[in-house]
Amino acid sequence: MAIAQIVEISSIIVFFIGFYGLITSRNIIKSIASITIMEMAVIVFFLGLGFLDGMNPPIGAAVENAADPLPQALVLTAIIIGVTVTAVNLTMLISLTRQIKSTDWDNVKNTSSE
Amino acid sequence: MIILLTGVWIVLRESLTVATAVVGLVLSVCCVLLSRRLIPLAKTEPVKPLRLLVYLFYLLMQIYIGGLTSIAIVLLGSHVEIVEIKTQLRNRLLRAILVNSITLVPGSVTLDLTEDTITVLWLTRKTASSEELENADELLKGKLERMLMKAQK
Amino acid sequence: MIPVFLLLWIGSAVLLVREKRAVRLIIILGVYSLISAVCFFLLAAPDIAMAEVVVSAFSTILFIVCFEKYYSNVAPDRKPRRKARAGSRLIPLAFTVILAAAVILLIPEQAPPTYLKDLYMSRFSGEIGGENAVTAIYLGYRMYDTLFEALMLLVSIVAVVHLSHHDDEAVSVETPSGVSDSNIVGVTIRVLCPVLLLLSVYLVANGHISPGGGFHGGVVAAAFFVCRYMIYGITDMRINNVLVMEKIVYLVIVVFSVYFIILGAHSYLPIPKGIFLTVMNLLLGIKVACGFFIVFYRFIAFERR
Amino acid sequence: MTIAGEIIIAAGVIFILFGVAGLVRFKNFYARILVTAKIDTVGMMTIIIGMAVKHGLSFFSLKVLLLMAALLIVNPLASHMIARAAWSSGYKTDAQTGKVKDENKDYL
Repeated sequence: MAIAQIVEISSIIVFFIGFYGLITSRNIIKSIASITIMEMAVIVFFLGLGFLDGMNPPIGAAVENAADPLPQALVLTAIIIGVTVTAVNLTMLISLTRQIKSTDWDNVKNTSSE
Repeated sequence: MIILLTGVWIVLRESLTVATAVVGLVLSVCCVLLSRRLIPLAKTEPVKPLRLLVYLFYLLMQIYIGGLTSIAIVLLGSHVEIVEIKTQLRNRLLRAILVNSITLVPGSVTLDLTEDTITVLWLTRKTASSEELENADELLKGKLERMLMKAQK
Repeated sequence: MIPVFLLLWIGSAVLLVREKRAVRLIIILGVYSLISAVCFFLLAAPDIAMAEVVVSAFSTILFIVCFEKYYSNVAPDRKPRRKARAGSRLIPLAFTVILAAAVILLIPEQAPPTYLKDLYMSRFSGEIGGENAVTAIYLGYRMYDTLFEALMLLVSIVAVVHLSHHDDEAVSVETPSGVSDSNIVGVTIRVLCPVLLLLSVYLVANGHISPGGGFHGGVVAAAFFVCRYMIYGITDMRINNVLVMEKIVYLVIVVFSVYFIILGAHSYLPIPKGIFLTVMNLLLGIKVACGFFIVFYRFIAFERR
Repeated sequence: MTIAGEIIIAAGVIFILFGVAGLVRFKNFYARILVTAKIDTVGMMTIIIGMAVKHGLSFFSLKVLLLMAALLIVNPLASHMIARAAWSSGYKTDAQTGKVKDENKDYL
């Protein structure tokens, strides 16, 4: 059970915890929060790939046993986009609560059906 | 203020060469100017920096004493009081420092600062007898304020 | 050390999913992002940890503002929620557990090949310059996805601006949520703000040497404007020129990177390689700073229609 | 040098332990904020000084001390603002009303 396996498994577990939160959340803010959880889980999974214990950060050209800089560069943009997506979600939530006066998924369904 | 910022820059760059010092100086000057333009700071009276350093060390000691007392408070149980105390300080910067240090010194969190009264949330022993309320300000900020008064130009 | 924090991380995720009240949900989300930032650091990724810390602070602010705005609308009808039958919890739980087990079985046993990593690590300082491999990669080798990522940022900013309606005149004077500005806060923040600016310049300036870079510097600069809001409220924020500036900066980024990377300007231009990285970081920083400032401003100034 | 640093860091951790104990022990919001704000600052400071001592005089410890200065400025400001917000929004302590007002329960 190398450290990489532990990291990957735990990130998958957290991903599905977020997934569960997304499914069963009645409050819209909770579903937005669980989306953020899933994002973080994916990011940790990326960093966990090929990670050996005692790796040091890829700063400096001649550092030995450096962690893989490739997924890190990829993930860095993912975090920033994650926040902007959350911001868009929250804006939609505010406009939604103006109409239906409640933050419950059930009420959303009723209004749309009329 | 600018000297402080250059010091911060040198520490951040982790290299004590003349080049970083100069760059730091230039950068901190434009940082201060930009923040002055965006957040105009009302004119504050000059302050003797040396005195502030002595005050800083005294504050650190006070914090540790306070830390221990609030551990005692945690164990013994406490009684929460809201107290108004007077202050003679006029300099805005010094008043802010005083208020922050009152919050830092355990046992009290400041709630409001009007012209001369500071309302403080105060944690006392089980029963807060009335005479204790009178000399509350002495207990809370006695020495701190005296040192700050000296710091005023 | 890593398993300890991973357990903590899983724990906070479970806590968050089980939490019912929105107020506590937001706080636990903040704790969750902080713990995940520590996990990033332990996984030898300081760049990502710093970005995560800065960004989670920002998203917590957005959550709180959103909570404050919608909480005032939501009439606390608190109609009695139908008692969720025990069964209704089990089915989704069982579903997710099966999915999780399936995916866990699919993890590749052997470690991924590392020849690409060695390739990058050996050549990056020679070709792109600078010591920070991560910055070298996302500004040098993988310039395309940074370009499109900046475009994505632009598009989502436009979406936020479009979705949040507010009429400018109404937003004349609104001090932050009623807590009158006891000048303690004002003075302390005025003292703190230059340091914040200096920090963001430091992050941008040597993004290619120590961990840091355009993104981090940008978000810290946006935090500077948040502090400014704490003192002044929304009185005199002019937003349209910030919008225009962001578009221009993006254009400059595209032109600059195309000229440098695709045309291979490194070969015949005498300027040292580091300059290109710093300039790119600077442009990205400005763009991210404007973007987040606009998002924050739109959130605060979200008026009733 | 490093042993001294380790001891100081341990002392800091114990401080924070007390802070958490205080947090758990008090139900009243005001008592909680008083205790936690203090002990956290003191505990964090001890840990930071411990780290500085452990690394001796180097740029790293200077950076850490810079962190401590930031902590000293921001922490009281934060607790001040929180307490002030609660106080100005009419959150009564149990001393005045005997029990936490019900409308506050709805918030927390």
